[in-house]
Amino acid sequence: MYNKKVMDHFMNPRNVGEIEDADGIGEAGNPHGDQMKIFLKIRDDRIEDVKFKTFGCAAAIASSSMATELIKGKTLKEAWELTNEAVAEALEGLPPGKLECSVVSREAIHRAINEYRKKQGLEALEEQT
Amino acid sequence: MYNKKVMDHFMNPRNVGEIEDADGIGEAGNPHGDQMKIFLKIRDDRIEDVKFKTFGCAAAIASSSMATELIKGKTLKEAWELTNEAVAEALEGLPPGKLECSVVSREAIHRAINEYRKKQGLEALEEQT
Amino acid sequence: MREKRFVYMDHAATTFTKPEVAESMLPFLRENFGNPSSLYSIGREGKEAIEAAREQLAKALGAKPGEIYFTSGGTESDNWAVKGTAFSRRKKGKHIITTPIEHHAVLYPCEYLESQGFDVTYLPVDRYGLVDPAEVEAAIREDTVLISVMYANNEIGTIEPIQEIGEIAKEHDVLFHTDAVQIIGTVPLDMKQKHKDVDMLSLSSHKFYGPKGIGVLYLREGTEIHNYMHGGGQERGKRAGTENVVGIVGMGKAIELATSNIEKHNDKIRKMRDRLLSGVLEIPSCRLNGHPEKRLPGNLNFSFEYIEGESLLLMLDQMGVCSSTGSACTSGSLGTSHVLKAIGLPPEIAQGSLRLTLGDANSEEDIDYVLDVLSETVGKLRNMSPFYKPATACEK
Amino acid sequence: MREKRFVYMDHAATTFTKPEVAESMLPFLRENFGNPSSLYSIGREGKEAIEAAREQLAKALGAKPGEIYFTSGGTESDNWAVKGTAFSRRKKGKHIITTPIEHHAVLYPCEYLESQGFDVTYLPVDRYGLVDPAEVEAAIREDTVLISVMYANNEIGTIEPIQEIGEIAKEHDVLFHTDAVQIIGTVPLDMKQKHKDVDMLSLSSHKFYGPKGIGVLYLREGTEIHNYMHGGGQERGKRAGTENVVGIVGMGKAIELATSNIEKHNDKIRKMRDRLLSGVLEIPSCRLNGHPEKRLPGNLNFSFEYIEGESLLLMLDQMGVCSSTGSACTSGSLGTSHVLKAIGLPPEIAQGSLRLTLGDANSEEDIDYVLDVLSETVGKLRNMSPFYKPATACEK
Ligand SMILES: Cc1ncc(COP(=O)(O)O)c(C=O)c1O
Ligand SMILES: Cc1ncc(COP(=O)(O)O)c(C=O)c1O
Repeated sequence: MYNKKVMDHFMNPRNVGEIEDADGIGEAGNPHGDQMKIFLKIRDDRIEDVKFKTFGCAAAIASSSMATELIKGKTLKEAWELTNEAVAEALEGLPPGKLECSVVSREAIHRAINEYRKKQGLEALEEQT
Repeated sequence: MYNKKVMDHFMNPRNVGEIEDADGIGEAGNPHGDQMKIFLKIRDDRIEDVKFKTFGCAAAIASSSMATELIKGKTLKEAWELTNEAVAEALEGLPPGKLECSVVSREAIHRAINEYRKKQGLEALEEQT
Repeated sequence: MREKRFVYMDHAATTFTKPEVAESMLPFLRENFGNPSSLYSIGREGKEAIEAAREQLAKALGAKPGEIYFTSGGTESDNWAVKGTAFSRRKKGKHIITTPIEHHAVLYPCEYLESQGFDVTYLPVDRYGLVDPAEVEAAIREDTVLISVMYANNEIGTIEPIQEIGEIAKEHDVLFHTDAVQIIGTVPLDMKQKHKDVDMLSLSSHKFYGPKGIGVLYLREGTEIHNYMHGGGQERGKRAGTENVVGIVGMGKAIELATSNIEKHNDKIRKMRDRLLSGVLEIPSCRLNGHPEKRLPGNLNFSFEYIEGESLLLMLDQMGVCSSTGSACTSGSLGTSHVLKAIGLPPEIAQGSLRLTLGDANSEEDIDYVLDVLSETVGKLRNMSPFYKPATACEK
Repeated sequence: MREKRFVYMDHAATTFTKPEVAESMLPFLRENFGNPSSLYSIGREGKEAIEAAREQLAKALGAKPGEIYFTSGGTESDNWAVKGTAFSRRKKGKHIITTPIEHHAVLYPCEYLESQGFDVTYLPVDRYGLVDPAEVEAAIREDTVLISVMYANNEIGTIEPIQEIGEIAKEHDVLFHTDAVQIIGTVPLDMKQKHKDVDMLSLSSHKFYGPKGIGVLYLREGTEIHNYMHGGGQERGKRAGTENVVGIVGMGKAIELATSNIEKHNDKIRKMRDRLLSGVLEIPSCRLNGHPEKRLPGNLNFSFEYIEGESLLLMLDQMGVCSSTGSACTSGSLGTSHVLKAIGLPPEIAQGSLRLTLGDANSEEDIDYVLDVLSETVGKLRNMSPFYKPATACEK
């Protein structure tokens, strides 16, 4: 059901953990569903470090791992623009019905960035719908 | 479905044929069903010879064969009393639903005997029901 | 002296499982036992095997894999198609059109539906068993919800004008089901083009050299039908029950073999069949049932006057020949097949019927042997028959 | 370093086919392909093999051979029993009593019947999944035609008080069906004495080391039920369709093996199970679902807090352990099993559920391995979980 790449990121997820003095923290999830918490260390508008914790199915965990890999070292703007399609693509595909499981990563990243912006006195960016 | 004995009497039926100058001829059958014609040669109230022709399933043919074997050399009274259970028993059993196929033999024998009696000026014997 | 042979000429009843088919099944019978619904690896392997078989079936039918549903055989496929559409369209109407020569797996569901308030029209067939498409059209009513006409008849081999009937069904917006259990492997099926008007089609694996107890219902995408097996989410939620992986894998292999080289295969079978036919017709007072041309390449159905079919069948069996008859004897009365009745064969003729169906188990030597044994056996039984007068035999 | 093992602990999903069982099937897969309905010799051989299997099944159930009907599996048996009796007794009444923890093969037929105008009562169950016979009695109405309560639950292993429920059904003259798919081989069945109040009982071969796609409906003599598969005259006219001879023969052998030495077998499985149970319970924030004593000898069902079942299952699979979960993830929302819901488990607990079902594939070494791998995997997933605070783990 899951391809090798997904299984690799699921079995050996990158960036698991917490950052004690994180600059931005974001949490997202579905009621009675996947839940993700992300921690960003930001320097010069760039994501210097990122960690996450995720509760959920293999797709949710692998997507969290891949999403954090994809935003590490990127500017906040680049990170904001990460789509779940891009995550799924980097994972070389997710099974039908599991694409949604990567949505929480995006939400958590957005919340963490906005939390950081708020602390910086900037206005929150808005979700495009 | 049929036992060895039945198959033997079906594949190698005894007494098949006609008797040209038969003393008694009887025919019995079901509409659109088994049909049997029996020919008796009678001397001193005994069945000296018997032949038959049967149209029908294997049980009907085997029963005809066995019935003729059983009445050969018997008195007319003995022949009259032959039951289809006795025929089935001599065949070491018939499959369920096939016992009825031996009924025509008995009817044909009765008719042949009565035809003979009629020719002798005797009254016909009556079927017990 | 003639040497005794074993000759299987009842391919319409069932076929042997081809060695390649049996071979393909063994791994799933032994090591690979996982439940295809399970997420772990050995379950997924079973799932993949099923999906590969679905592709094989889809390819053979010119269908989409998503239109193939695995069932427990032709009977389930027919029951599902007939009862499933009837119940699901009950509000639209309760009239069904079928023929009196369908397999019981269609006829008895129709009878059941009659007991549940449905109304069934049994179309007339001609003396060859052919349905007239014009009669189909005439029978359609406002409340007709289903037409079910078999592709080829299992007893007399007659092939029905399925395309014409399908067109009519489509014009009148009525669902069309066909039982293709007997035809498969003898004509190429193509659900996308040639059979685009067929909404449902039944197959049974053991009729095309696959295992018994497994079949297919082809369901055209979007066809409205009630589920028949309710339960687990197998078969995209449409047919519950842990999949018979072993059977499905075998059927996949079997369909592949059965639908490659159809024409070459037909030619070979037809050649043997025609030689057998002309040989048998030399026996006096004997006729061929079914259509002379529009018939399955392997099918022969004869009536021999003055004798009874079950006796003939059993004597042939003793000579090593496996055949079938449209005559059945229970409690001394001889029933005859509903098909032979429907084509108007008088009971006394129908009683002496014999079906010989050729297939991959046969060779030219079988034909010689059967010709020899059959005329001898018919003769033997006729000599025993009170109806038979050698004289009448010459009338032919 | 620990050596990787393959450990199959999902016997409730399906079982491997025992070598003796597979062996018994081969002759019918290869040479002996006759249709059991055919009159000639190779057909009769198939027929005899079927009847021998029927005797094996009858013996195992303490039933008459004439009460055994072969079906395509547990799903068909359940569908037939539920829908067949409902439709046949429709005039008497249209109320059915069942439980919310039945297999979907019973629940969905009930839902279907609701859509067809029937009325279904789903009895409450306690937190162990037990049905109270008094509740059954209280639910019976004038128009109740069927009670269906499973013998043992497939997820949490709870064994229901079938005898008491049967007695109540009998007193009120209501038909009683039980799904015995999971229990078979763990308690001796005896339809003549102990289970004399059970009118219908379902079995599925692949749960007792037989092939998939074949099952049994036990129908007590005289039980009024509509046919489900309409068609040919197989199974004494009650279940049409060419018999799956290969499957039936295998199931016959399998039932014989499964029902000899039941107690010795249970002891062996239970011993392994209990060691696994106490080992797993040492993992913090973990609970056993189902009844502590009234449960199948091979069944364990745990909930691990703070983690999700599908992840756990897939990680275990990567370590060679086959298991099952009551959690299913579709589109990011986690569904939990209807059984865990019915026993009142909160969703966040139910999501972390894992079923381990032991059977003949297991050895004591498997227990050590699973204990090792499981606590490691649970730890790994908890360390990844935003809900998990190591502190809370100590509350236990
Ligand atoms: C035309 C036709 N339909 C349906 C069936 C039923 O198939 P099965 O016996 O596999 O259920 C058969 C054969 O028995 C058949 O010949
Ligand atoms: C309790 C129970 N009933 C019915 C079934 C259905 O059996 P099958 O999948 O063989 O149709 C199963 C297993 O899947 C089961 O565990």
